[in-house]
Amino acid sequence: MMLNIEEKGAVVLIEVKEERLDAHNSGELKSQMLSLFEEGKKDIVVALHEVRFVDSSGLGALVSGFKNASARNGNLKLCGLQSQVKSMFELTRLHRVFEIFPDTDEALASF
Amino acid sequence: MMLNIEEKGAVVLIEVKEERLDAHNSGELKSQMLSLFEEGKKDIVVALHEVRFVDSSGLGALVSGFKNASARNGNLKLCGLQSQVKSMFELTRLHRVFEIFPDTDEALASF
Amino acid sequence: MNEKIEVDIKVPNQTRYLGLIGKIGEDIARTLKKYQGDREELAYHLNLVLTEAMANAICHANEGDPDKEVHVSISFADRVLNIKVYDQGQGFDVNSLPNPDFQNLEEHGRGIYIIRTLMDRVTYEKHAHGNVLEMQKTLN
Amino acid sequence: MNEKIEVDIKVPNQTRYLGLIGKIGEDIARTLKKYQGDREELAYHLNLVLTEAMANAICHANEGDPDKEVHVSISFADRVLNIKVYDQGQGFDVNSLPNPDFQNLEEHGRGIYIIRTLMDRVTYEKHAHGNVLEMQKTLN
Ligand SMILES: Nc1ncnc2c1ncn2[C@@H]1O[C@H](COP(=O)(O)OP(=O)(O)O)[C@@H](O)[C@H]1O
Ligand SMILES: Nc1ncnc2c1ncn2[C@@H]1O[C@H](COP(=O)(O)OP(=O)(O)O)[C@@H](O)[C@H]1O
Repeated sequence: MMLNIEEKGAVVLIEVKEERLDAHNSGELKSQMLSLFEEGKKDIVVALHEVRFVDSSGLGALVSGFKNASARNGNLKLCGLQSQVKSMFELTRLHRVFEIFPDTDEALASF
Repeated sequence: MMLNIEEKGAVVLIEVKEERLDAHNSGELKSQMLSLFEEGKKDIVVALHEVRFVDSSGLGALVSGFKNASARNGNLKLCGLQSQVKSMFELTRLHRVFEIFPDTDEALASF
Repeated sequence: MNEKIEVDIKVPNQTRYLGLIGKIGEDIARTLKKYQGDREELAYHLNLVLTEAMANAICHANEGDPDKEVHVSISFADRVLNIKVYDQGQGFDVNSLPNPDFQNLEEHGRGIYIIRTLMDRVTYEKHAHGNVLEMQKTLN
Repeated sequence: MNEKIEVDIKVPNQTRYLGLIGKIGEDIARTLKKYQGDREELAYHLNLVLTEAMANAICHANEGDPDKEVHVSISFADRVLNIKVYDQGQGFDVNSLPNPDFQNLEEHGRGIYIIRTLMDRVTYEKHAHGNVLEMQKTLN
């Protein structure tokens, strides 16, 4: 799976460089986030600009990251959702859970 | 079929606004060119920038236009071929027949 | 005239092939004649229900055994789209699944809910060497 | 492990569906494991041979009758890709077709030449209610 992981001060930016975030690769995103938490990170921005398609297991990986961040008094925020990806969050009511920003900069600045 | 047809002085520019030029739509391109010839036009540039795929019947339509233009002492030139489309002309040796330009402006200026 | 399309697909029991099946669903959505709705939305939805159903077959039924096979059939006739996903597992009771718990954040359990929300009719039944999840939707 | 894929497609006998069949060929090319060559080139080539063979079935064999059906099967096993396109026509002798005349510009007659150039083995034979064009290629 293609991920760009970069520290932006105390926040970690994860850019998902895949067209699909699905049961084939979501496990990898989840375990990447787990190792960041183990390293002591607690604030994450996941940038989804290139993601055209998310399934329920992709959402599950993001939920996993969100719960882990919250448990550490951190946060996981999202940015760059294409409109159909955004609809997935609405369909599963997860748009009420995540803070969602249009751009990476806004998401990073919000911490 | 989506075609932009525009007169550029004595030359007619046909922009093919389709991803595929195949047996489904090549007949339409051919008959559009035929009506231009009937109106007295003889010099045509076909711009293929948006065309990702051409089959043998798409090539056939262009050959038809080329032959009609030549018969009227005119010419049919091409521009904007994506690399895989260009390979189709090489495979069928039609790259020796058509004058092929990278850009529309160069193709138009060559008349 | 009645538009009839049938696509029958067999691939190894691996998540690697989810994208292929999903794309074929999208290609069908973009090809159908006279669909009144938003084609790109339909393309996403077919991609999604195919991906969800096939991921379930791989992960819950065929338990990741890479030598098993997943069989998916997509048919369209009389404006009804019918998708069947066959698995070789023990089966489960689709009707006793609760809706996802929207209050407590769970990582799993949204797949069948999504399928039910997007399709008109969903059944899961025994079949020759396993089970078949069948999903129908009328497309006007 | 042996990668096995089978896709079987039936669509109305109309050129409108050429794009669907071609795209499915592209999707398969992009999915195959461990292909050493240029995947995007392979995608174009599969799209092309499928389009050429199916256009021939529609235009020469089924003669544009929109109520007929075209049947295409694509299978991949032991690294051999096998494509079959069934028609319901009178048939023709694929082996007596001349190569295109590269000196005299013809509008037609490049389809089978293209298929032959891109595939390893091409046969055309009688089959139940018509004929089948079969094309094979080893993909390493
Ligand atoms: N094909 C199947 N075979 C066996 N059990 C299944 C199958 N599909 C779904 N299930 C069961 O239904 C549950 C809910 O499935 P789903 O809503 O897709 O969520 P998830 O797959 O994330 O758990 C699964 O956890 C599994 O127990
Ligand atoms: N499925 C088919 N049934 C009958 N005749 C066919 C079939 N496919 C090809 N042919 C014959 O072979 C000829 C050459 O086909 P092809 O090389 O594809 O060029 P084109 O289709 O442009 O004529 C066709 O003109 C036709 O006479």
